[in-house]
Amino acid sequence: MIEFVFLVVKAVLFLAVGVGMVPFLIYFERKFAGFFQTRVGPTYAGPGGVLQSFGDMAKLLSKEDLTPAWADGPIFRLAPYILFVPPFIAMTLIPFGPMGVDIFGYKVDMVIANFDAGLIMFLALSSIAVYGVVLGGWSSNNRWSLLGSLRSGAQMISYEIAMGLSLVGMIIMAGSLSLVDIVNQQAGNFWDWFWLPQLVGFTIFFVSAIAELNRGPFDLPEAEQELVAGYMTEYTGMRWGMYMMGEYVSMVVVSAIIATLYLGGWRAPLEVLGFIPGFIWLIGKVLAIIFLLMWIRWTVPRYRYNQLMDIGWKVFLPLALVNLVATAVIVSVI
Amino acid sequence: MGANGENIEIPGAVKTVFAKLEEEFGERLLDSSLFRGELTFVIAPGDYLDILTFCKESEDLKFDRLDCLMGNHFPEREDKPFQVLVHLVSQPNNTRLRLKVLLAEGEKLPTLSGLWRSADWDERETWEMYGIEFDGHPDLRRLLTVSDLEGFPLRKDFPLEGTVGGRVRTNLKGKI
Amino acid sequence: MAASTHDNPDVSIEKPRPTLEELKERKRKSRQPVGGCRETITVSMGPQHPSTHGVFRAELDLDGEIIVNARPEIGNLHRGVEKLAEYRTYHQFIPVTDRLDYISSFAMNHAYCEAVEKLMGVEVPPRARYIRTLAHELTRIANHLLWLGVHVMDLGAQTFFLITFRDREYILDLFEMLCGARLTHSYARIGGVSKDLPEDFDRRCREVVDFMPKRLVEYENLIKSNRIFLKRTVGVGIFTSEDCATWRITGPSLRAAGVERDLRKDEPYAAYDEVDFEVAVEYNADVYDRFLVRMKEVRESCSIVRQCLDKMPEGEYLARDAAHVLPLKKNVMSDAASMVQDFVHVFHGPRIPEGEVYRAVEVPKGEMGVYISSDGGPKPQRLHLATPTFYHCQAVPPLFEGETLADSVGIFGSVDVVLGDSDR
Amino acid sequence: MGLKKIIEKATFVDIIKGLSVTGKYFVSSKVTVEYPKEKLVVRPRYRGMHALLSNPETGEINCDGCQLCATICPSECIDIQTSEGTDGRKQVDYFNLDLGRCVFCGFCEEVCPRAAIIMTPVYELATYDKDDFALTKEKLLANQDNAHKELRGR
Repeated sequence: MIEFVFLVVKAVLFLAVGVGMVPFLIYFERKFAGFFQTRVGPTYAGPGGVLQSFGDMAKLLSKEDLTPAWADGPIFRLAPYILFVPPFIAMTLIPFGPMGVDIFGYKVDMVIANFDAGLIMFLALSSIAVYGVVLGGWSSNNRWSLLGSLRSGAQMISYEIAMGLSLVGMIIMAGSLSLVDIVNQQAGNFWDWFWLPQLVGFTIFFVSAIAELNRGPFDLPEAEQELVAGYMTEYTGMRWGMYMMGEYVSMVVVSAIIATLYLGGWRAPLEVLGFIPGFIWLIGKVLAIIFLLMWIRWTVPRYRYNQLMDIGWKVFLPLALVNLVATAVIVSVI
Repeated sequence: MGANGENIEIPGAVKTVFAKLEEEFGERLLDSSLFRGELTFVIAPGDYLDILTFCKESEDLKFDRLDCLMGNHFPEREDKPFQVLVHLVSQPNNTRLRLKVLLAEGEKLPTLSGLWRSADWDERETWEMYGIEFDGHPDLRRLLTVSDLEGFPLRKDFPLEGTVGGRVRTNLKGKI
Repeated sequence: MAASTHDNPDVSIEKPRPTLEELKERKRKSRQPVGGCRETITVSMGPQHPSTHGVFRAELDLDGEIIVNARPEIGNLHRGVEKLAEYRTYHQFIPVTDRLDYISSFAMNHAYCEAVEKLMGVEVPPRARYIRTLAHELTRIANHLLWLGVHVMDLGAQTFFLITFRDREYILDLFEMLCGARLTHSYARIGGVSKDLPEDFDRRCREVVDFMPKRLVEYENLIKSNRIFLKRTVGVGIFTSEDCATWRITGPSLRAAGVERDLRKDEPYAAYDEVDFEVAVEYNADVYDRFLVRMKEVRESCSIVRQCLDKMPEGEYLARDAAHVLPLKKNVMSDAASMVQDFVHVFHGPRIPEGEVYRAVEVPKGEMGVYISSDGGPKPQRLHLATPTFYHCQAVPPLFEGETLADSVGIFGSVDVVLGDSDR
Repeated sequence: MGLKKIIEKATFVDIIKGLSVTGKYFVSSKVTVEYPKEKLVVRPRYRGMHALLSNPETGEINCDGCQLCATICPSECIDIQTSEGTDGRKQVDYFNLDLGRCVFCGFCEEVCPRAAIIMTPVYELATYDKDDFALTKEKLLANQDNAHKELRGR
């Protein structure tokens, strides 16, 4: 019974952190975008403009919810949820502290769901989110949206294989698919984490993760200058807001996964700093990765969709295979 | 510089162009003039395509670019109120040439879009503004004005106020 | 090159000069074949599309993302400028030219005034010629900065737009000092310019043209060797010199195709034959080379501005030509003849010989031709503006065919269009 | 592709170079002017809203009603009506400037033989009411307080 209570508490806390982070992430995105462009970003709503996203959200909620006349109604309405929900499920997989922590005399695992196949679960969930984009674009009955969703499909098949393969090297080293075990394998200082031995895999995964998030330089499905707003062209009000929020929630999740797989998860970068609770380190790492993602987005131009496919198939896939073979050989020799 | 008066001597390049065209067409060039260093020939509608083809393809002239083509309207000239002007540029020789064709109402000219592709829109504009038709033009539609406009706006007799073709034109001074 | 000290040495990309045949071959290879019977979808790009630079509209037939056919449409911004000109005196038409290419409105003023001066035979005093050269080059810098930002934003880098906008602001500030307006300058007058250089302009202007090349190095660090930028631009949108001639593509796009044609050199006006500068030429005729040409031109412009400031002669900034030019205000106040001149010019207009002239000027976007036909009256009998963007928009089908939708945006941006210019 | 290029590509030199530029901007001082809170001072020649000048001692309007500005105006936005005054001199009864039509070219200021109409640095012209665009003689006279102290004619 008490385990269930803790589970509910953990889940609620996670949901609150996940959803609660989104307005601030949007705020940071806008603020940082301003800073990168020598502007000041939003300043009016609240101190330093911190309430800007809440104002935007109130505006989105009060806007008319339009469904285009020839759109495929049910799918059109469903599609944002397909994008919005999977990241929350994936969030349950992320360990944010050691197992069996003593809280009020009870042993509590600092993870919501300790799946043995957590990594596969994450990959599966991240693939589902693509349907949100594809169906949303297709059901809008708008040609720009259709092109956006087609691009999204083309993008997915080109990076997902390389992304999956790049993880295999890391899995060989960790010897497990469970995220909890993977973090446990990375005990020690920051040079003991997997990013160093798996530098190639880490790079491929990081770049693929940007593509997964539809962020610059891989924001092809919503490329504003080319496709108006891509798959989101016909969406209004909060449905559009759901796409927007879904994007930021997946940003948190993917960053957390990157931190967990390659950057030691909740572990401190130096063992002497271990007295600081794990979830603080995790949030710190997540924020650092998100900052890097924003930095990249506001710096580089966008790839063309066939160039992304070229990168996926002609560069990343061979590299990931070489990485996999090399890791396998080295691990079996040592 | 601003003043290119008649006192400036005629540049050699212009002389060459003049001599070459005189030699080739002679009598068919109805009139020629030189104002501010700009060479102008008046030609007949029948010779229009011949002379322009020669200008483009001649090795000496090499007028490889049509700088602009436009119409003009002189309502006071009874017999041939319309006029089409063609400005040619030779990029290799750095010379310019202006050719003028006088036209009567309803008289047609052959299209130049086979020689220079850029003539396409110029001719469309000339047609929509003056009603001068170009034979063989691939797509003679209105370009700048609305498609249901009636009349040819740059003709001198086009009314500035009133209703033409369902479109109301009023003098808005003091009303907005 | 005069300003080559600010060139960024480590990002130069060595490229051999291709011949015309090689370029044609490259162009053929870089594009997908568009012939044959295929199923296409038609999308309407514009007039409210984010990257059509105004109200340009193109109907695109797409096979997947390959553009099979493009049908451009302009005219959404048509204001009947040529008709307006026939009902305004020569002087009154100057503010209308501002509204043609509103990004570089001084260049438009200048082109028009050069044509009118040629028609009237007005001698422009040397100081006015230098001020015009200076202002024209400042306009060119501002225009190219805006182009650069918009072009790179079309390719997806949004930061760039704001950075170039920030630097363009310094030029606008200079124009505000110069003539009191930031965008629609109306600065050139028939026979000179409307106002003399203000005090402190020299220092401020030197500051701007001195730091501009440093900013260019920053831009180049951002994108010039960026792999994504290179992938999106090198070998994309090849338009050979032959194509340029037949479609009347002029300006930087023509020079990127290896044609060394620049009216500032070929038909010098203002003080361009007295300053020292090089014509920026590149040879690969693709989007990347158009970018390189413009970067070079900005550097050259900075150098020209500096030379103009150094050589700035003393004297009048408006011709003393009672028959054609409005008098100076200080003379109107003090001199009866000037006051009569003022009244005559306003109520009757200048005295014009009968005749017709065509004057082409190298404005930032290409070659702008102004044709004026006069019947001796105070108003033009006919005025035609052969604006560069008109022809750039016309060349959309050959530029787009066989390219992808994603690249079409970049290619359309790379030839530099502004719809006020094309629709007139 | 040479080895150098491969190394450059693998180490993301080009991207890092770009990131360093934006990174520098991130920490550098910002150029934004937060408009309603702080306002830039416009240059002395700025062509903003018009003003009619009057003689500071007598309060008499400088304008003669010579119609030069109304004639030169390319957008025909000035309307002047004059009549014979009680002292037998020309007097300006009505001077109306339609700001909604004005293109701020400054020609009126340029041709005025008496420096009566000038342009001031007032640029905040947005309004909810179109009637505010009709500048009457009174409004134009009142606006002369905003004019630059030193009038810079051409």
